[in-house]
Amino acid sequence: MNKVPIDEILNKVNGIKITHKRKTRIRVDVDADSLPTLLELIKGRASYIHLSAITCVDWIADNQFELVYHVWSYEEKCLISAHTRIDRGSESNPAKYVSVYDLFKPADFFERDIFEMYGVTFIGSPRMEKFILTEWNGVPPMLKDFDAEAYVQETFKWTDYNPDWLQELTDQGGGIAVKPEDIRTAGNTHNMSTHRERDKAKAAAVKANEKMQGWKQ
Amino acid sequence: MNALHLMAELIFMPLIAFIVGMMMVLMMRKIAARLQRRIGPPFFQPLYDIVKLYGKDTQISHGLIHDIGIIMAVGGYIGAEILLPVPGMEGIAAKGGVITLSYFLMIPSLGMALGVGQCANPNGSIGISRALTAMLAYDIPFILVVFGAAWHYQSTSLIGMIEYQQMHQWGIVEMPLLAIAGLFALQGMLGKQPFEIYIAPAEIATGPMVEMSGKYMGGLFVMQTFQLYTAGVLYASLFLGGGTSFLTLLPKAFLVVALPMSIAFMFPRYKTEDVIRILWKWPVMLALISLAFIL
Amino acid sequence: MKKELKIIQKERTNPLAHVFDDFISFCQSKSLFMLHYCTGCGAIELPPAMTSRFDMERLGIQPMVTPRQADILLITGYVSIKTLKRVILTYEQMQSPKYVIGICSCTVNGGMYWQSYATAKKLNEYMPVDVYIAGCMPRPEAVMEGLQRLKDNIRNDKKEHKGSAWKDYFNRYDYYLGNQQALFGDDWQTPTDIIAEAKLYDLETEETYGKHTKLLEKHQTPLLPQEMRIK
Amino acid sequence: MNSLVLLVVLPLFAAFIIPVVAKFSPKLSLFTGPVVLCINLLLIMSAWIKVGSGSEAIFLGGFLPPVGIVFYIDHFSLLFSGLIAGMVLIVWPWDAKESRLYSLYMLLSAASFGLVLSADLFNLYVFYELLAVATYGIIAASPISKVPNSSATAASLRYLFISSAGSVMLLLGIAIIYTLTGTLNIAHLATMTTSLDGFAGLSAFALIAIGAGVKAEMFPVNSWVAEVYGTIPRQLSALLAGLVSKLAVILIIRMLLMVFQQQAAFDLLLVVGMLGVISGEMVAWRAKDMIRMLSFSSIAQLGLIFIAFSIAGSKGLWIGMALMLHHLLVKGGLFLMADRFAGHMGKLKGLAKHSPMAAAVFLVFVLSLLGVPPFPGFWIKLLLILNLAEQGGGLYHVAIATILLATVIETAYIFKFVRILYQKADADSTPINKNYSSSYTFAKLFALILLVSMLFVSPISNHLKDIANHSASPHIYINKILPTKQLGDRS
Amino acid sequence: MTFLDHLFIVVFISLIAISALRNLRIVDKLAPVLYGLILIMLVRMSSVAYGGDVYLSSVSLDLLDFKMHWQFTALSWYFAIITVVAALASAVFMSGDWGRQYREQGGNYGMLQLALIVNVFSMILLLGSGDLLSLFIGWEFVSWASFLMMVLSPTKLAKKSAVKYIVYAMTGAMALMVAIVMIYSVNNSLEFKQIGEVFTQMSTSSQLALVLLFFVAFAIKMGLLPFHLWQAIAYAETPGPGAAFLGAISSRMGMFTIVLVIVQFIGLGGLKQLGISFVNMQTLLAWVAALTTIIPTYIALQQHDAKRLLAWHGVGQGGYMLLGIIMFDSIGSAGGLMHVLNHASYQAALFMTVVAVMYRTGTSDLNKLGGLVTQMPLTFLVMLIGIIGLAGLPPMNGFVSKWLVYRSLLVNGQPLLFVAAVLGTLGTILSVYKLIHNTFLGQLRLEHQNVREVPWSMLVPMLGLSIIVFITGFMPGLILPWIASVQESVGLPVIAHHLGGIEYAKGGLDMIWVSGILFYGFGVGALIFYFLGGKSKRVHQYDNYAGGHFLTSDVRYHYSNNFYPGLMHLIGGWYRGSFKWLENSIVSVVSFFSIFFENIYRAKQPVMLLLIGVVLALFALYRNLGVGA
Repeated sequence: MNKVPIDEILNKVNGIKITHKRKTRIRVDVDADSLPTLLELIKGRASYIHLSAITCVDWIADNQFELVYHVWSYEEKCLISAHTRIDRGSESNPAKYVSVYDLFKPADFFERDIFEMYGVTFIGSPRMEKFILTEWNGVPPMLKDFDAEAYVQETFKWTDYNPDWLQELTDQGGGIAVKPEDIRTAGNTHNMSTHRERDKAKAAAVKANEKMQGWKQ
Repeated sequence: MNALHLMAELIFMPLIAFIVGMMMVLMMRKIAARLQRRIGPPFFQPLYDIVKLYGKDTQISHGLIHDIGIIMAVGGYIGAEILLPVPGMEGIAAKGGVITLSYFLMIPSLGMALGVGQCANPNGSIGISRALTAMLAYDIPFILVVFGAAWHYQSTSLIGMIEYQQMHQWGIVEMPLLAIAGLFALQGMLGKQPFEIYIAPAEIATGPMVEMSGKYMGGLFVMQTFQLYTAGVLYASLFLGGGTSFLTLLPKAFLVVALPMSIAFMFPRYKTEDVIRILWKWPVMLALISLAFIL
Repeated sequence: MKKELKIIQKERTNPLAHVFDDFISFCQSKSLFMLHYCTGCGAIELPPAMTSRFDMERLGIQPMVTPRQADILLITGYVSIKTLKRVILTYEQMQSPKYVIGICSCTVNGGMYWQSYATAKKLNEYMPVDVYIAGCMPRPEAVMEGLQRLKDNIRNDKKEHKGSAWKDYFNRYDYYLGNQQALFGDDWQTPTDIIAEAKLYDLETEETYGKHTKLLEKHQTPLLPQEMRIK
Repeated sequence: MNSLVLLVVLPLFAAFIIPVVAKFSPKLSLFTGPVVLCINLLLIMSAWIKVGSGSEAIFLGGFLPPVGIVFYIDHFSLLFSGLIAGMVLIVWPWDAKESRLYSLYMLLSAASFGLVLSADLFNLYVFYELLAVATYGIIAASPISKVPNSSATAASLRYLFISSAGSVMLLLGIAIIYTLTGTLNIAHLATMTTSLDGFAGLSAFALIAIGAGVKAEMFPVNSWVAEVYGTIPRQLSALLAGLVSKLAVILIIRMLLMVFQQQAAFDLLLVVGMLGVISGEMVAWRAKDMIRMLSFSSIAQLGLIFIAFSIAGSKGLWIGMALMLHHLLVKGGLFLMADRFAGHMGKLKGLAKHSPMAAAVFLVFVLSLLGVPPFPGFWIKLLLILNLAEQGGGLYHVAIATILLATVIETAYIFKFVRILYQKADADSTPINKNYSSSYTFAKLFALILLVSMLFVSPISNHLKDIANHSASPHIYINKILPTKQLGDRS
Repeated sequence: MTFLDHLFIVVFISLIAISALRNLRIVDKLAPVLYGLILIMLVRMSSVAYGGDVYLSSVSLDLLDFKMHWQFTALSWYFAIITVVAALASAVFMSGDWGRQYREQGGNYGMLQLALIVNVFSMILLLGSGDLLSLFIGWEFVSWASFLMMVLSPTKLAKKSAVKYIVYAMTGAMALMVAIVMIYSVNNSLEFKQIGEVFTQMSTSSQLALVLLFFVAFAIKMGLLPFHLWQAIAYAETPGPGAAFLGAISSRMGMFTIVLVIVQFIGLGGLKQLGISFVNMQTLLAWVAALTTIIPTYIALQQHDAKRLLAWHGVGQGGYMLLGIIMFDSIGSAGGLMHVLNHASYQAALFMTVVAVMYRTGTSDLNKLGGLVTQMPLTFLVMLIGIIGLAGLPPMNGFVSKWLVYRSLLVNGQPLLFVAAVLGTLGTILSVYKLIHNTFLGQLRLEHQNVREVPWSMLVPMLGLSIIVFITGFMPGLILPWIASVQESVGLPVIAHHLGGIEYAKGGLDMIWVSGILFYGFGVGALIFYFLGGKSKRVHQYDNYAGGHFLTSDVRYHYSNNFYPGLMHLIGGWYRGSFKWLENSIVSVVSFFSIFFENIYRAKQPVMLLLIGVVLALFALYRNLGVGA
């Protein structure tokens, strides 16, 4: 049977928008209720048989979850990523979405993982239960509104670690001159958008080290 | 032979066996290290290990049979040492021949098997089932070798064999093929690398030794020293003429133990059925050919 | 019914005991069996320590497979909550005198996973740790240095009492149990009966019992070994 | 002495009177048969004492031997006539509906007496035919064959064909003998055995043997045995298997001992006997039904008897007789017992629970059949094998081998059956028909006789031995019947 | 009325008594007392076992010109003492609580007691036989008595195997009868001496036939190789202590007759000169014995039912006895004979332990047991002593007889036989460890938590037997004089012995020294263990290393199924029932012939056959008459 071009198939789905297309990558945005039809279409018609992953992104600002289905085709050597947005829901009515387990068997694990990490229940998925964090029975940890650091501060008795040998070192003037927070904020370059800011921060760090070296003599 | 001589023999034979055995263990670990381009353990390491194991404060036991198993293992070998003639002390050794000795060597493995069985750990049981299968495998060539030697020297008592060899040439000269088969069987008996399936650390967590802690583990280390010593001295007295004095016997025993050890550390482990297939094929064939010459 | 508890350190009366004890602690320092529980990424540093370049066997240290035979428990890398349960079980299955060496800074104070919800931060809250080898995967030299330090501690344990941290687990069992229960919940229990062991080797002190051990007794039915009975 | 002729005459007379008597008092007709038989028994008893160890000859109608009919009485014939009377009394059908059956039984007993006593060939043939006719009558009269086109009619028809063919062959044999020797009196024939030595003589003997063999369940011609015994009532099959077959064997043996002393004849009997044993055992091994198993086992036993008779001289007769008596007791008993426990083996599971006595009796019969030491069967089998070994000669060794092989197969199938008996009863095993039948008591009687004979093994065997010595030698036979003639060329 | 008659009468009276009272309660007390009485009478006859003269019985039947008389030689006394001791042990075992449970489960207890006394009676009759005919009658009695014992168990398989046994036994009896007939036909006498004389006069082919026939008859009873298929299942299915009795002594009657007939009268000379092509009779028998030690032992290794495993070992150990006897030298034959007593003692003890385990747990399937050592320690002790005996390790008596057999193989220079025997021993060691590991060691199952030790009525016989096993192992000199007198009465070279063991020129055995050294070793081991090491804490079976996993009772953490996978993988292929094929082929030949004959009987037109026959006869006659007339 002759090969039907992929665009034609994709356009069949209503409410679809091909946002990005390359030889090996196609990104598609589709609304929530027509995603299963898309998957069925590309699986049936266009040899996209391998669902390699389902990922979830927590857009807490617009109170939505974004589910991304990555489907790979061995013949065309091309990956389709279907992005869709579902309502984030709240404590009372948790987020729900339909499961694609009937189309792709591996979906069972991905959905179970997302259920554990984000709290999204997939209707029709075989095992909606704990997956890896068997000991954890708190809030789904990957949600943005869960503050890990606060949890750590609260559960683990955080005692400052200043053993005796460090005491002597600092007594003789050694030790860290710059507080970890400063370094983190100062030397923290990865969220700096421009080169210039980055160079400035590096210089500050260098100066701080010289000060420390100074003490050493 | 008077009571004093008897008491001396009863005490010193196992003691000598223990000391020489520990030196053999050291030699074994040194050879292993040298082959892997390492320095290897310090001189008294086996002694340290054993003392530390016996010095452990807490030990766990799974029941009376677990204790009796270790006692049988160590006791069986002490009995075997007493039956093994050593220059100057072979009063009691005359009482039992080489067949009795080969049976004495089976008692410790049965004792250990009982002890490990009581530990109720499947790793141990799998280890023991492999150990007994390996015993089945290496005992056939070993018995053939013993048969050939006993038939050649026309007597089953080891003292008779040693005297025969002192007068005529050594066993290895008259029965070269049998000696080689004996070495092959010795390789299996010592339970080292190529035929070490039953202490496979990766698969069954050191097999029988999985639940042995403290003095139980110490008992097994002592048993290992006895095992090396018995194998060495038995082979020496069967084929290398057994020394008139310790000075001649010990180098032979050490050489006999060193040979399989150096072969051992260059081989991976065989599966259980391959152990049987190999040990029933080559050494048995060699032994039968040499028997054909002797009989 | 609080049982009258003995003092922590039992004095050995006969003179020979010291000579004998010194010899045993000398041998203990010279021969250590190491069980490295590769919880995290630090385990990769151990093979080089054992093989030809650094050769741990020179120090008399041999790798062993099961906790029953091991003396040293090497915790290499971050310890997630789930793994901590198994680590505690392994630790309790080991026979004392036993030593714990925490490799990598994750065991010291949580390391780079310090703000993760799933990892245990300080190992010594859950079991007495002898030597820490910091470093986000310390090099083999550091591991060898740590092991040497442990051997020295054992060697002159009589003077500085640095080698018998394992007694602390029995002496202050309630503290450790408390921390464990805080993490795993109140019905946390392990098959090994630590209290009975403490009684047997009379290592119990006032601090062995407390609020948490009472909690333990409430819901743990201690596994009593079957006694061999004739009738 | 000539009152013994009454033995044949009385039953014949009764056979014709009974239907008349039945007309006006059925009860009387019921009892005439047994009364006649009791009278015969008394006659036999008195004759037994009078004859002592010798023997008598009765010339009917005063004609001298080569012409007239001669009855020869000695312990051998008296023993068997006594057995006939006893067996028919035991098997008497008390509950038969019409009197026709009684007269047929009377006819049968008359023919049997005649067959045992007469000493000339043609007379034997006549009584043999009478016996055959009586057997057809009884089989046809048996209740099962009343059912239209049932297997019984087919079986009796097939039996009719075979035995008539047999009679034809018997007649042919006698004709050949008559053409060769010109006389039919056995004693006279005994004096002229040389003329019968050639191939013709042997073929005559073969024809007679096969002819009479039909009744004696000899190998090639006994295919009717299983079907007939399967369909007729158990008592009748006990009579047929137990006794009638023995009479036919006696006819063959009388010819063998007196006239055909050639080795070829003995070998023929031996071969036929062996084939009979092997075929009987093999087929019995596959039998699924108890009656079928018993009938094939009786074929095998008769094969054994032929093997015994193939031993020359009085030893053969002695062992043959012992075997015959033993087979009569065991097979008769088993058939009588089968009345209560018939049917497919599978249905008899757990019988031992219902009636342990029946199972025990069955065990006694079976163990004696196999030849297990304390039972008489063992001694007979031991003697048989010892004598066969003494004969030497390859064929006899083969005979020994077949007997032993047969015993092993016999053990296999009998104990397969015993296992079923002693198994736990399950759903489809038939309940035992509880109605009390006389044949079961007689079976227990036979078992008792067997157990008692176990104790007196040596006296019985000595008694049988001198009967055999007496009746096995042709000289006594000839002197008694033809006192005038010398022995002729008999060496 | 000689003493032997008293013995026969006592045994007969006890038979009558037990059969009469078997369903009453007092038979439990009566049976052991009667066996005890028989034992005492045997002991008073023990002068024959120390070189005294033969006991003749005054009764001599002469039936149908055969004379039968009975006598008790040292050989028969030796076997009789084993039989009665085994019977006493199983009677005591049977009449205690086991009997009560057997009755409750619907077993026919009275019949079992009767079967035991019938077995003893027939065995003593066989042992006392004076000539070939009484031997044959005794032989049949023994076969039927053991059949009676086997057929008692309710299972269908038991009955099927019992029938298979009786067919084998009947074949054996027939072979024996033919052999007796061959001897009788030479000069009409059935005395034992006749065997020797007749054998010399016979032609070689009939000599070979005679020896083969005797061997077939005795090999079937003893379960030697080609005829061993019936024994294991039949003995395993016999109810409780009956299996112990049968396993211990019933098949050794074959050994008695082999020694009596083949060894005593045909002797080494006779066997050596006979032979098929290059192999003489002695090596043939030796190889049958050697194969019998190997193949059943490795079949036993695969069984997962304890009784079946032990029964297969019974077959295997029979090979040792024959191997010893067939060497015809002093130590070899002594080994073979002593192995009869040794095997009887520990086989009975082992069977009783398995029955005891069945009594408490209801199953003898090795895959459904485990960890019973804490619940039934004394039974474990008895089984331990039993398996050390069965494996033939030093302190126990099995070692002495195996040492003797090995020593004779060594002296006679038979390397391959030596290897075969060792292969048998090693196989035994492997499978006995599997037996004791799967029943007593390893994890205890939940349902066996409250299993208790078996009552004393079962423990006493077991402990008694295990004491015998130890005592005769520690001081073999106690039973060696019996064996010496047997050797002397049978005409074998007598063994030089002293209390501790055997003196032999090229290296003897002194069990008192050997066991002494072993116990010294154990003592030192215990000293080291208890005084050098510190206190050890007893832990529960779930406190075990499982790779960091928390052991719970729902997951069964125990290894017992497919116990020797490596070995089974290697030799599993050979055991596709090669001998079962032999048996099935015979059955199919018989059924083929039966179908063939059945078709003849179903032939439609028999009459047609007859007519053809008649026509042929007429034609032959006509041609002949035409010529002859």
